[in-house]
Amino acid sequence: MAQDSEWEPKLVGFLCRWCSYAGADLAGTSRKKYPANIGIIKVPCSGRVDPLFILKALRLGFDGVLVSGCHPGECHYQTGNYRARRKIALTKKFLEYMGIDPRRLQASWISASEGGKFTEVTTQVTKELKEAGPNELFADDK
Amino acid sequence: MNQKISKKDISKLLDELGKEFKVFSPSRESGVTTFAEWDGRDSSFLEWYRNTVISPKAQLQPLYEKMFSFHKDKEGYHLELPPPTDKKLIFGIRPCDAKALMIIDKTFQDTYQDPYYLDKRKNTLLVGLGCTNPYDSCFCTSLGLSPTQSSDVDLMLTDIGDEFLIEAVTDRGIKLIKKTSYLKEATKTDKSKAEEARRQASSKVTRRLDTKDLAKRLLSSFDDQDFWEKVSNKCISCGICTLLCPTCYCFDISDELVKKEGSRFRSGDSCAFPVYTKMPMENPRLEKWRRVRQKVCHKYEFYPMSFEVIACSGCGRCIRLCPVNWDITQILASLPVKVKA
Amino acid sequence: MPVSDISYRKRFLTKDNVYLPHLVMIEKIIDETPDTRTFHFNFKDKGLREEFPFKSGQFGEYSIFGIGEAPFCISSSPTRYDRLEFTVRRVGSLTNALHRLSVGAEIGFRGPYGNGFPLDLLEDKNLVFVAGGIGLAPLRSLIWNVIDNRDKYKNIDIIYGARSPADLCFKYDLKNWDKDKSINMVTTVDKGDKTWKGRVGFVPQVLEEVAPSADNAVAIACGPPIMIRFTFPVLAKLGFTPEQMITTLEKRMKCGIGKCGRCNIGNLYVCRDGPVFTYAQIKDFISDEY
Amino acid sequence: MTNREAEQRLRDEAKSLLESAKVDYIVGFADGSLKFHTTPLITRNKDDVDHLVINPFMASNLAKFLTELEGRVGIVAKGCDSRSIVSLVQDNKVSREKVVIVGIPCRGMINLSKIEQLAGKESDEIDDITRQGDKVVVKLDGSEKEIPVKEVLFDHCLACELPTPKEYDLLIDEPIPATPDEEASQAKINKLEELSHHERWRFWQNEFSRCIRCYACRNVCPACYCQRCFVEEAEPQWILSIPKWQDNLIFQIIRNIHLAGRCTDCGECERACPVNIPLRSLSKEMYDLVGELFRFKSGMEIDAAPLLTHYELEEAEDFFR
Repeated sequence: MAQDSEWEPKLVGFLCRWCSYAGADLAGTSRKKYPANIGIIKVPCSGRVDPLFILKALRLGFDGVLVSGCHPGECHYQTGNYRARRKIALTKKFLEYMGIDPRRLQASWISASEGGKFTEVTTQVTKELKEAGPNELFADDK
Repeated sequence: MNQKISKKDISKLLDELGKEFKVFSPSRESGVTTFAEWDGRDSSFLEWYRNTVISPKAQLQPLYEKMFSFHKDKEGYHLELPPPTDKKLIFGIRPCDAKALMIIDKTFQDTYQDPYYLDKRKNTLLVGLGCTNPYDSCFCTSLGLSPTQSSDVDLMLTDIGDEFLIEAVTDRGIKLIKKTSYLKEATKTDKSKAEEARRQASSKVTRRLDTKDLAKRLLSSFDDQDFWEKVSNKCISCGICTLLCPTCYCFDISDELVKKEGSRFRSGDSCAFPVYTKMPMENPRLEKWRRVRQKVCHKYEFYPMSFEVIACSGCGRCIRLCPVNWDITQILASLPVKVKA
Repeated sequence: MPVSDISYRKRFLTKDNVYLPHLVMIEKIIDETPDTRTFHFNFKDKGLREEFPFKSGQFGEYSIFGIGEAPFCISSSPTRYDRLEFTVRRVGSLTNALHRLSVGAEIGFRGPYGNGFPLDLLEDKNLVFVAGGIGLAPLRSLIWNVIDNRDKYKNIDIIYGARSPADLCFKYDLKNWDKDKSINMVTTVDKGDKTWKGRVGFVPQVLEEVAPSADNAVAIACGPPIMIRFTFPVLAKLGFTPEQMITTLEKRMKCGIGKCGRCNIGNLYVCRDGPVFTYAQIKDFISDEY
Repeated sequence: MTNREAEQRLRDEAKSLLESAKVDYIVGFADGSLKFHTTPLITRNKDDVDHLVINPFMASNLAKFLTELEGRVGIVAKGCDSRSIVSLVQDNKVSREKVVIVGIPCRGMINLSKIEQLAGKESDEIDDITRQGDKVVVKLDGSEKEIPVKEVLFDHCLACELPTPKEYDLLIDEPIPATPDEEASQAKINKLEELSHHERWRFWQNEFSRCIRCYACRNVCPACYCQRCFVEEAEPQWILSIPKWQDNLIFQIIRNIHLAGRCTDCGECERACPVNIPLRSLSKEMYDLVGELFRFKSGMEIDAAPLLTHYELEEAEDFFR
C-alpha cells in the first residue's frame, strides 16, 4: 500500500459519556497530549455502539474505529459494557474473517479518571493504524 | 433468401462483430448465467445456454446506472450527463427476452421519452437464437410466442445441427448480414431442417397459462381479499421475481454524495418491497397480499389496459428462481372468477 | 382528464433529458407552521423565468443534490409573481434537508408534471374549496388563479381547517381572502387555544354547517386522507354529484412521469394521469389503494 | 416406518390438529410445480393437508412464516427448523404455546445445484432423483448414476448437529442420531481462511458485485424478523439503496452480526440467493465464532438466554485494551 510519511490516519472514537468521554476530557484539561487524529463521538454507553456505526465509519473512509467504555463492573447502566463486549468481540473477529485488518477496530476500557490511559490508547491506536495504512477497503476501483 | 453459418464459425463471427459493436453473449460467471461482453474466449455457451438468470434486459436497463453527476463550485452546481452509449449487439437473445424489450419499450416511450433506456435501445442490435431446449418453467407459447421465432429481433438464428439458419427480420438485420463474413447460402434442406427444429421446440414448451379473458377475470377477482391472501401467504416478499423479470422495469432514484461531488443513480426496484410505496404517514400497499395483487394485476391486467399487451413473455424466470416455488401459472389458473367463453 | 399534453414542456427540457433538473435558487423562506415552510424560488437561468408555463395543481420534482428528489405541488399561482413557490411539511429525509436550507441555496427542479386542475370545467361555476392543513397548498394556487380571473367564476366558498391555530398555513392569504367581499371564507381548527376566536370543529362538520349549495357548483377538496374520506359523503349529502367533486391525490413518487411504477392506482398513474381526479374517477378505480 | 407411512401419519396428525381446533394453520411442505421442488403449504383447510409431503427436497425453513401468521400454528419442522423456532421463542417473537411443532427426523436435504453440477444437466432435464440409504440415484437419459449422498447434500446438512428436533410436540418417525462432518461442511470456509486479509476482501468484493439486492437472503431467514431493517432507514441512511458492492457487502456483514446467536446455520440465505453468492460462508463463520467465543449454540436449549442480552462476568477480555 502506497503511503507517504506525511500521511496521518483518521479515526473515530465512540466514547461512553460516563467514563471514556470524561477520560478524554481529563486528558485535555490536564494538558496530556493525545493525537489529533481522533474524532470523538459521545455515546450514552459502549453498549449503544451498533456494529453498523463501525462499518459506516469505515465506509466513509475513516482508517479505524475505537470503541471505549467503562471497565467491566462499572457500567452506569450495570450491564451495557458487558453486552458491548460480546458485540465488539464478534464484530472484530468477523471483520477480520471478511478481510478487514483487525487493527482497524479497537476497543478499550477507560474510566473517567484515566486521562493518561486515554492518551496512551489513542497514541497506540494511531500508531497501529499508521502501520496498517490508509483505509482503501471501499474504494471504487472496480 | 436465407443464410446459414457453421457453429464452428460463431467465435470468428463474434470477433468480427466486436470490431463494430460491443458484443454481448451468454456467459457463466461464478455459476451465474448472464450476458457478458464477448472477449473472444470461446463459444462453449452454445453447448450449455438455455436461458440466462440475468436477462439481456440488463444491457438496456442495468441493475443500476448513473443518470448524471453533479459537483459544486463557486458558481453553484454543475450537472453532467454520462457519455453517450456504445453501439451494442446482443448475440443469442431468446424470443421471450426480445419480446420483453418490446413490452417495456411501451413504458419508456409513453408520454415522456426515457433517454437512458431509449438511447441504448436504439443503439443495440438483437441477434436472436431459437430456443430448442426450453425449461419446464417456460410458458412462452401461452403468450403467443414461439421459442424459435421472433419479430422483435434484427436477426434470427435457428439450430439445424452443425449450423444455424439465419433470417433477417429487420432492415438493420439485412444490413448486418450484408457486411458479415462466414455466411453461406442456405439450402432447401436447411430450411426444412429449421422447420422441423421449430416444430419440436414448440412442443417442448408444456407449461400453460390461459390468457383468455385474463384481464377480465382479474378485474372480477380484484376485490377477493381471501383469494389474494391465500395465494400470497407463502411469498417471502423478496425481489427475485421482479428484479430478474425481463418485463419488470420499475426503478428507484437515489443520490450518492462523496464530499462535494456526487451522482444521481437509478436502480431496479420491486413492488414486492413494502418500502416501494411507503409514504411518511401511510403505505397503501403495506399488506403482502396487496403487493402480490399489484404484481399480478400490473402484468396481466393494468398493462394490457394501457398498452394492449400483457407484460409477460413467459420466460419462466419468476418460477425457476423463486425460493419458495411460487408459480404464477398456478395462481392465474386458480383465479376464483372464471369468465365463460 | 386527459394525459397531460407535454409538447409545451419540450422546450424546457435540459439537454433533451427529462430527468435532468433545472437549477433554481431559493429566494425566500416563510415559516407557515412549526413544521411547514414555503419556499420562494426562481430559475438560475434567467431565460426560463420569463415563460415558465404551469397550471394550478401541477407538481414538480425538487432535489437537493446528494440527498434526493421528491414531488411537491407548486403552491403559487401561474397568474402571480415572476417566481414559484412550494410548501413542504417536515416528515422525511428530503423534507428535513429542505428545512435546513437557507435563502440563496441552489436546488434542482424539474416539472411541471401532472394534469393540473381542469379550469375549463370550473368556469361559470360556484366554487367550493375544502382544505385541511397543508392540503391548502395546491388549492391556494387555484384560488389565486380564480381570484385573478374573478369574473369568470361565480360564488367562492373556502372552508379551511387545521389541527390548531398554529397549524394554519398561509395565514397572510387567509387574511386577504377573509377581507375579500366576493369570497365566503371560513376558517376552523380542530382544537382552539386561548387566543383563537374563530370556529372550532373538523372540516367535514364545518362544511356541513356552512352547507354550500351544489347548484351549478364544483367542490375542490384537498387534505389528509382521513379528511377526504369524511368530506366526500358530506358533499354528497349536500347534493354534489361525484362529477362535481374534485380532489388531488398524493403517492410515493420517484420519476414523476409514469415510468418508475409506484404511484399507480389500477392502471392509472397519479403522476401521469393525476394528481387531480374527480370523485367519479376515484370511486370507479378498481383499486382501494388510494 | 416407510416414507409413505410417515407421510400418511403426518397428514393424519395435521388433519386432526385442524379438526380438533388445536391449531388455526398447518404449515408444511407440498410438492412444488417444478421437478424435485417442494413449496410451503400454509393452510387452514383440512382438505389441503393431503398435499403434505416428506421428501429430501424440503429445503425451506418454514419457521420464517411463524412471525407472520396470527393464531396457533402447527408447523412441520426438521431439526434445523426446530432450532429456528426455539430461537424465535427465546426472542419472544413466537409464543411456545401457540406453536405445535410436528418434528420430522431429517437425513439431510439434497442440494439440486450439486446434482446439476455432477450430472452436467439442469434439474428439469433429470428424469428422477431418489435417495437410497447413503446413495442418491440419478436417472438421466435412460441411464442411472449412483452418487454418495454426502456429495449432494447441502453443506449445512453435512454439519447438522440436530437431525431430529429436540423441541417438539409430535415426532413423526424414529429419531436419527447426529453425524456431523465438520470437515466436509467447512471446505469452502477453510479455503477462504487460507487467504490473506487483502485477498479475502477482494474475494467478497467480487462476490458482492453480483448482488442484485433482492433481499431474498434476508426475507427467507426466520431470524430476520425486524419490522424495519436498517437498510430501509432513511434517516440516517446507513447504506445506499443502489446495489453497489460496497453497500451490498455492508448489508451482509451487518446482517450477519445482527444474527449472531440467532442464526442456526439452516443455509436458507445461500439457497435463496439467485446469483450464487456463498452466503453460508458468512453465516457459518459467525455461527462458529459464537460457539468459539461464548460456547453458545442458537436454538438448542429453549431455556437459554439470548446471546446478546446475556453475558458472563469474565469473557472475551483480550479484545480490549
